[in-house]
Amino acid sequence: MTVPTMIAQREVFGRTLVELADADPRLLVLDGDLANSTKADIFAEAHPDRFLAMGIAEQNMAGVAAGLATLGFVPWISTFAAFAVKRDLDQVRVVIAQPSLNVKIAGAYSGLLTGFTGKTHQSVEDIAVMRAMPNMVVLAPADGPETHAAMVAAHAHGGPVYLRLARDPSPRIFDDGLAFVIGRGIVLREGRDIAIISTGVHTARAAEACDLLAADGLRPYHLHLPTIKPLDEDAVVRAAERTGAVLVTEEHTVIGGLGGAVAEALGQRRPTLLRLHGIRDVFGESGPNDAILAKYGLTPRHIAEEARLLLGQPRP
Amino acid sequence: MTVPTMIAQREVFGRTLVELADADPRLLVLDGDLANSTKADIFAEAHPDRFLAMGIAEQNMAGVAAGLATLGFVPWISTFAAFAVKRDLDQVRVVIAQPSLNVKIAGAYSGLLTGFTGKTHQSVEDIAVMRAMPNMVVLAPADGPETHAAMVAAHAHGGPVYLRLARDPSPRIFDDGLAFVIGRGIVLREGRDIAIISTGVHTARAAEACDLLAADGLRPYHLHLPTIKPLDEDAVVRAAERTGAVLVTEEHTVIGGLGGAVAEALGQRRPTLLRLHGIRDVFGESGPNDAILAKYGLTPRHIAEEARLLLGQPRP
Amino acid sequence: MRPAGRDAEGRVPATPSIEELRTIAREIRRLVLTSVHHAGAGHLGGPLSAADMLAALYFHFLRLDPARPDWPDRDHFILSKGHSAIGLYATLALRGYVPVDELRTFDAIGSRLQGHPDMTATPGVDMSTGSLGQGLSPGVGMAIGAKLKGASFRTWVMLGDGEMQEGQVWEALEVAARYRLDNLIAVIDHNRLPQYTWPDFGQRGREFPVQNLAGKCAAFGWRVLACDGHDMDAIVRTFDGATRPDGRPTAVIAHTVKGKGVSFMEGAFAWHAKPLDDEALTRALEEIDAQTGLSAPPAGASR
Amino acid sequence: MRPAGRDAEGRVPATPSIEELRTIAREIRRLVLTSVHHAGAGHLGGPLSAADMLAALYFHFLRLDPARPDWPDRDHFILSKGHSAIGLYATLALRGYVPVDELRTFDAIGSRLQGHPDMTATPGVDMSTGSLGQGLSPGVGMAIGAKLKGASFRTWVMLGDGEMQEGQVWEALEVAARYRLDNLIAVIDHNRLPQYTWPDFGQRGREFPVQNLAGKCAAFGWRVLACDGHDMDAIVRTFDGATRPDGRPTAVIAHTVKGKGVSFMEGAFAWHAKPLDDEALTRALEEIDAQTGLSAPPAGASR
Ligand SMILES: Cc1ncc(C[n+]2csc(CCOP(=O)(O)OP(=O)(O)O)c2C)c(N)n1
Ligand SMILES: Cc1ncc(C[n+]2csc(CCOP(=O)(O)OP(=O)(O)O)c2C)c(N)n1
Ligand SMILES: [Mg+2]
Ligand SMILES: [Mg+2]
Repeated sequence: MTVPTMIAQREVFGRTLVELADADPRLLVLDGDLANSTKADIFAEAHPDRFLAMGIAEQNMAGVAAGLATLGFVPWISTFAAFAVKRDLDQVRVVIAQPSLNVKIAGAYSGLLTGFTGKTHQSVEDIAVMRAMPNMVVLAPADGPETHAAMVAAHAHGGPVYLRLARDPSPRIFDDGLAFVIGRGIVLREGRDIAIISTGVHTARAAEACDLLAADGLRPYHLHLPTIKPLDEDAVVRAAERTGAVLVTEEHTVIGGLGGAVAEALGQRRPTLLRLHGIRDVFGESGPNDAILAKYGLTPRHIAEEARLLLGQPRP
Repeated sequence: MTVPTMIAQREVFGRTLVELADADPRLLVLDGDLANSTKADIFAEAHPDRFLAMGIAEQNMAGVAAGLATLGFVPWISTFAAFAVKRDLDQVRVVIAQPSLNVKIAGAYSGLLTGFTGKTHQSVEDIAVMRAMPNMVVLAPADGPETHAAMVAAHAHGGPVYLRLARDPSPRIFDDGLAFVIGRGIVLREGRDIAIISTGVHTARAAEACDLLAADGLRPYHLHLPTIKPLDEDAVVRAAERTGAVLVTEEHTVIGGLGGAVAEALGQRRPTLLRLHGIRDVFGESGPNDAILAKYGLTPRHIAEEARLLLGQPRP
Repeated sequence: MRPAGRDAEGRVPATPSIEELRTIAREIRRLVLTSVHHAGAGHLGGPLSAADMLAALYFHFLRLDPARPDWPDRDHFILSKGHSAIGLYATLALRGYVPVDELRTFDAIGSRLQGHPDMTATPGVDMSTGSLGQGLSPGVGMAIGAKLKGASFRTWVMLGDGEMQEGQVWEALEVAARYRLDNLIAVIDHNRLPQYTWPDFGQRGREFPVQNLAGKCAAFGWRVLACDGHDMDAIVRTFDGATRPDGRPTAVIAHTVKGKGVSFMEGAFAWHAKPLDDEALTRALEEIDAQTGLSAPPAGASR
Repeated sequence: MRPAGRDAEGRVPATPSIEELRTIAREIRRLVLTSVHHAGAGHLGGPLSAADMLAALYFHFLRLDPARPDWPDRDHFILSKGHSAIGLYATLALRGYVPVDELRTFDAIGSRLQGHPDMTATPGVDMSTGSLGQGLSPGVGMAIGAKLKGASFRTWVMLGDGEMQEGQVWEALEVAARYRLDNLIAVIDHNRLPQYTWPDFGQRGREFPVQNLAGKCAAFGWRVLACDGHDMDAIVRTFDGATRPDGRPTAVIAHTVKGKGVSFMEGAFAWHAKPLDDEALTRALEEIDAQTGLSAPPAGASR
């Protein structure tokens, strides 16, 4: 699969479903009437008989997936992250997570950049919610190639996986064919002054922030965590050891998400000065992506500014 | 209201609803067909016209509450915590939390002690989920008197509140008539060796653990946080400053709950060696309370042991 | 030239005439098209199918006062199919809740006119919606609350037919019937298309999002009325019937065409939500204007 | 003395005789009562109302092999009203999935017999349940999966009538009809009581948890059959009809009495779930035994 410099995860999602299905007859896709948004329609065209329309009824969709999984199918649920996580949480808990059934939950349009739809469609707490669920693997790949690799790994994993995806094209970070190991973080940049930890497509913004800091003569360390659960605690501890100050930045509320995971790990293994950057415990709104990132303080410039603030704080 | 030494929060819940309703005609109770379990039936007997049966349909119940709130009523939703949080999360988000409507959500039978019902009914991630929701106040009182006081405060608060309650009688900690200030923690014991932070009825077990430690000549500091959101960060920082080592213990998963909140606060304001104790990212099971607490490691003895382990760790 | 009754700010006051309601509906469609074109985003099929009913509700049936959006005794309205927000905003603007020009802020950052209705942002929006299937339940709450208060207002909820697949709607229908909410009216925009629909693969065919709506609602204990949702006469007659209580909540099943009024959008699921380029806008407006009988578009509408 | 056909381990093999099915149902009731008494917790009303149908399913209708609980071609069964777990466990024990004596571990820590059915714990439990309204959806998944695989097994789902208020059930009914799942059978235990019920206050009266069940299911495109859920002849006849496909999923509405078989529990919502003391157990077993015609309780059953 050749990937252009900017690519939308949803396109890769649709195409990778086809690829996985070509190789594995157990794969089915369940759609919550959003296939032309999520790009599950690419799969629907290629494998009409394995595309199961489930209407606008997310609770039932989760249950149907569970039933299919007991027969040995590997169902992928596809809808917006906001609904995949919150409209069927009790179902995800009781018939997917508790029996640890082999169901993949793909949350499209995560974060704030949801194509002008606004707060009902923005998923600002999905990581916090899914991370708290026993037996759930939580993945948030950074770009197209990593989405592909994460899907391959998710499909090979024998239990429930939540996959957090973004709507709009974002910069390529990785080469095609990268290996994805669930639970392993990736150091994107070595440095000694400050560690920046990020996940999902927001990692591209964090990488840009590192460039800005480097242009100022600083040496940021950048750790990308495409798996939020299970957390790569060793990588987090290493980042803290190298730098003594950790900025976590995410397109997610600052409560309970990647920041929470890092705080829990470091507090227990290596107490380190932290700064948690993300959506400041508010709901979002509609608007163009640039304006939203600017208003909610999530641009590379904002991240760099947070890093400078952290650097200015006295270290304990 | 006189309270015996052991009292069940649900009894106080039922009686306090009556008391609040006597004083405020805006109060209504919505029941998810569990009034004789949650003890909302005490209210149903006293105020039949203000008790709205909603059947076994939690999603609709949340929406009805929102509609009533727009008219100036103050609806209290009553069902098991497992369903109050997870069966209607998208509804809580869209029609309660996003418009910040004046709805109170009482989650009965929280934690693991749910009267032999087992994992579907045990609510091990409700704090993590509700804490991540913007505009939501999250309360978990320790005993009968504090439940009463927390309900008075919750009712007076003009926005959404999640109230986490336990099923079975637990020891009285506070006197009747205590003041409850949303967002304020309570130091139950001063000490210098280690800080123990707890919430909800589990605080009684943490207090017992402190007794065990004190009997060994140790001087634990005990901070009870009946409000998980907004967090009393100052109290948490003080506890850390006093002791240099913080054990958070809760009847909730160790991921994203009170432990997560404390880790986020300390990492940012005063990095301190932490130990997060609670349910170890697993679902529960049925059984008698004693056996469950023993198996899942939540007895006072276990808490004391965790404290000793933390004390044995090298401080950074 | 302004449509009859339009004031200097471009608002249209309430009017009982069928002909004027038709004109207003066409004006709502124009504003939907121009606003979505301007925003470069937004839904089209749903707002266009709902336009006639929104006109009838806001200019004939709802007891309201645009100067007092929070007037407690107003009739309450919930757009449960919240993705049709721009249809509601166009209506609210024409009715005087917000300036018509403000429609040009639709979907913009900081706007009072959010992608989906937000009761904290827009005057006249009685409930936040956008996550489908959620609107009827708050409507049930308002209707129960009205009974508890002895208030005489009615609560109207407009739902999509695709949305009727959401289980929460059936929970709400059940509870509404049990509480005998004869002050609650659900209008179902039965345009036979949801978003991606049930695809045209295999033997299943591209089916309606939901079958036998009338039978289902009746089985749930509701009075069921039906009408052509684009025939203003029929709408007014049927809504009028709906406001005469018979002890039960009432469902009006409005048979509609998704994308109504623009030939290339009608019944085309791809036009559920899609940016509108200049050329498509021009063609669409021409079609609408041909139906209006207006000699020229009102000033500002096609900017 | 053992009931006819009981083997040395206390298990009863499958049997087609109506009279034997009746005996088994009574035995299920005894085991429900003794197990709840022993555990000091558990539900009574629901398991007792379901006992006759569980007997018919597990000893006559379900194609299964207790020695191979995971046999892919077995008929699948989901107890959506999961709080009736002890009724299912008693049945599974009699059928040979777990030792009858193991029922004494019901609700105990570490037991394979959890308070609500747990597919990871109990052999023969095809889906975890306990949160009401969730069981039919996995049943739909199994029935779709069977079609995709070309497998011939049927999927049976037993639901409570109170549970039918959950919206998810109606989502599942809709999707099942659309996929024409004639290999899916829902048995609704229509005992007219949920837990706290709709209270007897004001003018509303203590109403059924759900009205017009048959009409609702039919409106959702299901074939609807009905029977007396305590008349074994009728149950067998009706379930037999349900297994003859007519292109639609089938709902069997079984008219039952909550707490059936124990006079003081029948129709009493307080006995939905309640610990059973020694005296109540003795009275209850006496009543059951009077119906069984057994001269003495089977060994071990009333320990
Ligand atoms: C809970 C939920 N699931 C999915 C969506 C995405 N979505 C928006 S509109 C739509 C189709 C709605 O169809 P219908 O209710 O028939 O509305 P209309 O035809 O009037 O546009 C879908 C699936 C949503 N907004 N909410
Ligand atoms: C989602 C959910 N809400 C509430 C409950 C609590 N609950 C357990 S049993 C019950 C009543 C069930 O009534 P019904 O379905 O009629 O079952 P039956 O009469 O056969 O016992 C309730 C409300 C639950 N288990 N799940
Ligand atoms: Mg439609
Ligand atoms: Mg019942």
